[in-house]
Amino acid sequence: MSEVSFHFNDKLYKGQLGEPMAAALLRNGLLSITNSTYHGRPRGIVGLGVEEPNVLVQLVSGTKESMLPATVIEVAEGLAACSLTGVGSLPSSPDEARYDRTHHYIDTLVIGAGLAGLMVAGEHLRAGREVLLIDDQPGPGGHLRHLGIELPSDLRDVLAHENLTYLCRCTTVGLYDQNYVVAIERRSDHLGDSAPLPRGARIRVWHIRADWVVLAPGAFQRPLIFANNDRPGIMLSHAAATYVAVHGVRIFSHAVVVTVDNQGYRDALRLHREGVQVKTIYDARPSAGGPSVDAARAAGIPIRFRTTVLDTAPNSDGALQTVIIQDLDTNETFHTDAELLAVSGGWTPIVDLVTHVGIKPQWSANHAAFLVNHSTDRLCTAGMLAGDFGGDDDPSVFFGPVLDSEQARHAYIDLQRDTTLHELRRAVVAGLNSIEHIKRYTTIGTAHDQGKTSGMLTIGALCQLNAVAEGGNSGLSPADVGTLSFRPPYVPVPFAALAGRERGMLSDPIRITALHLWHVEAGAVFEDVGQWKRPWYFPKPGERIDDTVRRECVAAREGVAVMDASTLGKIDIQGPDAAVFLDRIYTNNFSTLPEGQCRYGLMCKTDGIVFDDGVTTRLDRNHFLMTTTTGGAARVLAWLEEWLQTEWPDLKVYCTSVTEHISTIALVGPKSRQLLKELVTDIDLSKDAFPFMHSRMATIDGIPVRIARISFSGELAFEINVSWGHARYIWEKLWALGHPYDLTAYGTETMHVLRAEKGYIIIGQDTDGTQTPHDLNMSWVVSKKKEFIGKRSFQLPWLKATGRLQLVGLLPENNEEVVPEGAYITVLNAHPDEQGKTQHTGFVTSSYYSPALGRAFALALVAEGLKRMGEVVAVPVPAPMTIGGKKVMRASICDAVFVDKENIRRDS
Amino acid sequence: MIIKESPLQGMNMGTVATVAIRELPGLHTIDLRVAPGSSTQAELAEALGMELPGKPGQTRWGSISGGSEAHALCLAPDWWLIVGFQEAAQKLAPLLLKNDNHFGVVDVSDQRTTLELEGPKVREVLSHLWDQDLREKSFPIACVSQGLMAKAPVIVCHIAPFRYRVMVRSSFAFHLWKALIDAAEEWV
Amino acid sequence: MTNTQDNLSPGTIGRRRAAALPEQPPKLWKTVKPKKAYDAVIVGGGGHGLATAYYLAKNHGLTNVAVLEKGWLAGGNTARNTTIIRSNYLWDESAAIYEHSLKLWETLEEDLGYEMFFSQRGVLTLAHSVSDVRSKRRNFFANALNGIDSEWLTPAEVKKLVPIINISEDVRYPVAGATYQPRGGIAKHDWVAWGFAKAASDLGVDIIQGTEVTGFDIQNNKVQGVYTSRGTIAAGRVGIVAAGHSSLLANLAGFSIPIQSRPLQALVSPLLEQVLNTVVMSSAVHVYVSQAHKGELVMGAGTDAFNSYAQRGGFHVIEHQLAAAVELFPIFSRAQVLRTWGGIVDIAPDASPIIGLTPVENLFINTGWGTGGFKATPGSGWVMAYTMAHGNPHELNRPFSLDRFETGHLIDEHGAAGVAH
Amino acid sequence: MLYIPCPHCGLRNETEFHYGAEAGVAYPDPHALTDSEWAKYLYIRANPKGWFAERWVHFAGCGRWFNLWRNTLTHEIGPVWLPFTTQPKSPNDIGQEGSGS
Repeated sequence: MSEVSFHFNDKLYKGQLGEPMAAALLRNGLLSITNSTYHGRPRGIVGLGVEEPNVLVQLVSGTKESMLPATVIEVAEGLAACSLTGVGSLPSSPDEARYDRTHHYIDTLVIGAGLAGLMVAGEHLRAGREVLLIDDQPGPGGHLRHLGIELPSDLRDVLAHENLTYLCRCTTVGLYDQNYVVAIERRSDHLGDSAPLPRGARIRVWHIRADWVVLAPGAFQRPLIFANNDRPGIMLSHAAATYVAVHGVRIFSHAVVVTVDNQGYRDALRLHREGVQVKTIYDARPSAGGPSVDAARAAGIPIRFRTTVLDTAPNSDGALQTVIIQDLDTNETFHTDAELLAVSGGWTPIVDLVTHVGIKPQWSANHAAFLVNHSTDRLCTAGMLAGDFGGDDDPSVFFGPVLDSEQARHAYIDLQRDTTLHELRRAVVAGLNSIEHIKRYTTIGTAHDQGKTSGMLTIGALCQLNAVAEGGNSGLSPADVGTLSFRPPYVPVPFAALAGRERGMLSDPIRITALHLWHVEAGAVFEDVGQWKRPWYFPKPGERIDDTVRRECVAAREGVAVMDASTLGKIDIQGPDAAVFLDRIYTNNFSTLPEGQCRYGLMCKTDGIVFDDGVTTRLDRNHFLMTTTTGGAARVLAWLEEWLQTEWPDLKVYCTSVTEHISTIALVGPKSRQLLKELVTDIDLSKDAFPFMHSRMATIDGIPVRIARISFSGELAFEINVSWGHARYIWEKLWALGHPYDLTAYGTETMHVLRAEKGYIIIGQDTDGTQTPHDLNMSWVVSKKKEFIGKRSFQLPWLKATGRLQLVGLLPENNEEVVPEGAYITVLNAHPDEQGKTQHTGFVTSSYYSPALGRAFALALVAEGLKRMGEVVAVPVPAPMTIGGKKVMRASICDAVFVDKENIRRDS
Repeated sequence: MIIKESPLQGMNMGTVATVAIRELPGLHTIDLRVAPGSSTQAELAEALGMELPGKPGQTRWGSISGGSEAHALCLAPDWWLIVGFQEAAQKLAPLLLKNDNHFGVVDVSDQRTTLELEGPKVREVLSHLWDQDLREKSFPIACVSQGLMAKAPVIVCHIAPFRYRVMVRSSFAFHLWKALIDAAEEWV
Repeated sequence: MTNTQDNLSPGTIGRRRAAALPEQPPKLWKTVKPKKAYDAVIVGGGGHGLATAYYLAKNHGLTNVAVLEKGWLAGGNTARNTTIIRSNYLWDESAAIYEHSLKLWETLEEDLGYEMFFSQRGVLTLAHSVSDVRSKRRNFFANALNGIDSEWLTPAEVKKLVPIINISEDVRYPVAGATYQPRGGIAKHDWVAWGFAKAASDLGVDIIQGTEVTGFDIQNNKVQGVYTSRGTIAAGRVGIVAAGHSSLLANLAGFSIPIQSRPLQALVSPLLEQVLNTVVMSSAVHVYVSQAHKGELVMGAGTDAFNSYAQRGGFHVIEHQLAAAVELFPIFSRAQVLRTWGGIVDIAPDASPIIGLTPVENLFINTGWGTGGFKATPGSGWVMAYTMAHGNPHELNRPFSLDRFETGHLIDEHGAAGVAH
Repeated sequence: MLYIPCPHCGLRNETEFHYGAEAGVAYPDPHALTDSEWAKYLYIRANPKGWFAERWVHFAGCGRWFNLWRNTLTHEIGPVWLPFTTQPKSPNDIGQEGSGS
């Protein structure tokens, strides 16, 4: 051990490297360290580890984590911290630390590197299993470390075994179904601020799946409930003895030990041996025996049975001065002075983890504790949790003396929440008898320590209340009350640790096409479409989005423009029954589709609601290539597979995703054929030889491509399909050839304008999961003859009811006024009713300015819209959607096709 | 013939002393679908001149014309990938014409790209992103497994001691590359 | 807290005390033994059941009423939710019933004479992409026509309202805008249930815990009473208001409902100095967070994918949730998860509730609130009480009848709601 | 994180699967059904507490659908079977021997 210096509340202290900050503070004489959360009473160290209810600190150095118990922080050079009053604060400076996650599979996971854990680990090693041993302490030994005892050699051998991996400072925070364990490894905090952060993470989250899980987490010592039981100087006896004996704390000259078991005697002896004068051991039991009791006697420590602590009195700075002892038979009291009151209220085994998976702890009167003696072929408990307390504890079920209402006001059950016996009694009087209700009424057990010490006291207090009410020792046993429910995590865990590396651009995949880098170089502004990055528009210097979109639209309608359509889902469908299959999936027919031709198709779910669309090409008799929406690709493939696998296994069809394999370039505009002719020379691209909705194989510089006359813009357009690896070459070549044509690249926004001008829908924009094909005025794509998925639902009353929203066009009266998308539509002069509600008659789904029309236009879903052509409706637009506050726009209902109704341009 | 561009353009980083990650661009791959144990499966194997591994998770190397080796991965009872076999599709084409045959064959060479990870720390690196059991006894050499790595769909092959291949959908390739570099931070 | 200067010294921290809660009333509800018969029995002692009992007594003079709870009062979803209250739903039918509920919230503390920390701190619903903005704006327009307070905020305005939020472009899904309902907020869940329980108890309603309904006494398709773990109790009408067990109870009564029960998790941090005074929701990246009165951050996560009655979910759901939260609020990086827990949510195919008649005469059901039940507590009880008193649905819950699944007239809140805490 | 036995790939984490709710609900002849029968097919699935025969698909793995007995109260996992094969008895009826997680 080497001496280091650290800051606490801005003062410099010396400490031993690696010792708990709590030990260093005590050795430096800090007894009163903080004030309690609500009552502002002085408080000091009580415990040894994560059960510490009082002294929570804020790290000022290093990672600046808040709300850490001083008992678990290891002292290191440069460490700086300050005390808290139960309320943490979040530093606004960026958290520079790294946090990550790892996945680990193991034969046997042993939780707890104490005696019990190490012994079971040894058994599993001998059985030829690989063992992962995790423990939250800086070193192995558990209890032995507190006693300052070396590990016996056989257990050192276990640790040294080649098939054992030991992780220290690794706290198990959750136990989940099928032996799934989550643990938090603090890898660098103990190095302090001066040491450079090691490579890798500050905190690593271990996700562990084990064939066998062994839980040997040990136990916490319990305090007792008595008046003014919260004063600095009142500590758990095991903690006090450890700080004195192991960490050389020399601030106590006189101690009083109050106990209900033999642990108190063992701790009294340790204090005694270190020169602390133990004035008396007050034991609630009528008598006690066993080695530790004999040893205490031999050491000359006075012992008084049937006595316990009733109350305490403070010195000038609020710390313990006087202990008031009560004789439990005569009820008479007497005083004795001490700086230390060491309390041993029995052990509370750590049942938290097992209860996470719903295993119920069992009350054992002999142990005065809830135990989990669980052993299946996959999960077992060991050590104190399983009832093996090792020593000769022989505890009595005793939680404190009977207190009057005045004493109860200062008898603390949950030190962190400042909740007292008084509040617990009020809860019971109020009619609350469930421990969960009492917890919620009093907030006991809801603080940072999650009731690690207060939970059992609450149960004890309830039993005592009941016993008093029943006038004697009859009444409730803790078994009847049951434990508080424990939930993960076992100790608090920083958000960032659980977030891990799923931060920034790694938080969700970014999907890109083969042409992405070109788009970036071309200065595209991107849009997130699901996980895809798609070019939204390609602004030239100084352009605003509207300028850009108008320029791109004009190019597509009057010249030639090009778009990367590679994100469309593509599914290769082949097999003798492919056509039959598609007939069942799509609302329209595909068995009638000639080879080498393409057809638009619409899919419904069984409920008759449209869920995807796209163009499917018949490559040959038994071979189709389906395209889906960008967002729908995975959904549709899963849909196809579900029907093939679970309903129609007789159909001979195989489906394969080729979304990435094939890149798709859409060449659009009156000059597209001219330009394409320069690129594709081995097939006839003329109108008659290559009509609309036909598909042809061709080659460009020896690269095989499939050209299809598909148009999502209503313009003369060609789709060039080429493998990912050749897409960039083709695009670049097209771009070079396109220069004389002023070839213009366009993005999704222009695509939306162009398709809307033709009344082509976008699933998810012009639909909201409630439209049938008929609602979309697409009955032309619904087969009357054949059966298909969803057809039956069209017969349901509501799906064929009048008054349904139907897709129509909207022309704003003001040519320049683009109505906002999502805006609702009312009849003219609609007024709010008395509840302030205004009847609406539909809403705007898509709305743009059309350079081709020279005006604004929109698509909308309007009640009975198809019957209301020409009707003028109102679109009330509240601030801030318009400049100058709320206004009502007017628009007339029209057909949804605005450009080239006769499809002359498309088919030219 | 114009050379294909791969999603990661042969990127590589790290060192085999700890872990090295590099792209293996342009591995020719076909997706093969056929009823397991059917006579058609046997015909396909014969036409390819290599055995198809029988169970999902198994792989098999087969030497093909030119002495080079092709890799057959079984992904599902009726689903295989044939990797590194340029002529595979042509060899199978005639069988498609026999109308009693039912099988699927699709060129998916560009659907995915392949990353190879090698070095003593390769498992530590993979374990940050891969939640499947990589222990030798669970995932020995010549095993293949599909799953999610950094939320990207991947196919992982155990090629040789401390050497794994990760086939990733091309659109996810750059994302996975960044995730792997990040996961390897401790070692390179 | 937005300045990059940390003042982590005792001078600025460590002095602050957590806001204390006022003392609870000395008496909540009477502990009684069940009578032989009641005019009405409500199966399920959660917030909705207790509210139903209260409004039966208050609005309809029906006081010979029992609430039967198999466990401890309000120990189900009422005790496990993230207490978000809002009414800015997309569809008119939803907006109407949630807005009615919100109006009841606004006078509930006076009405029940019970403090519940109902705090109208506003609810922000974030949008993260062009299409997300489109659908959230539609929501905003719909609310405007329905007379529901709703505002559209730009990222800059969002930042002004919630200074700790990260609106930078260099995150995976930047904030692109938000709807804001100023009247939305939170309340203290347990106290809400206890407030209803106390008020109902004061009006003569019997609140009976630890009593499980094991069956229904049905004759000629008419309910006569319930069989319970403490014997048979006759009842003129019976209401099933037991989120997390609706399907099981419906089956006991001999009919099926289109409900699936899923785990829904939430989590809470230790007490922290106030950094967040608004409720922030993002269905796109799964963040639902508020900072409660005492200072703890309360967050909702997503539902697990499978049916479960175990009241626990997978840890990966929590991790995913926190990754999103830290992206949105970098200051949360060092906040700690103190406790996670799970509830059972009953979800209907259209993510909307089912409230009304059942195939059995005088037997009524109230279920399917999914992840959004808490905010509906008063409104749900109000219309359920009306429905039970009149034997017919109130106009507000008529659209949410069981038979909408036969007409096909679903009220699909998936699109707008996401996980609608 | 459930550990689900894919009949083809072996034990895998829950996140590789999608849920398919109640098993064994066959696609009926839609036009042979009344509206309410059709609605029942569309919207009503079993939702029991305890052992449940349910569907899963290993979407991130082999992509195959299969059926599983799972206890919705304890999350124990029981026997697995493929579509169009006989459904094994509920672990309820055969005691615990069926639950092999």
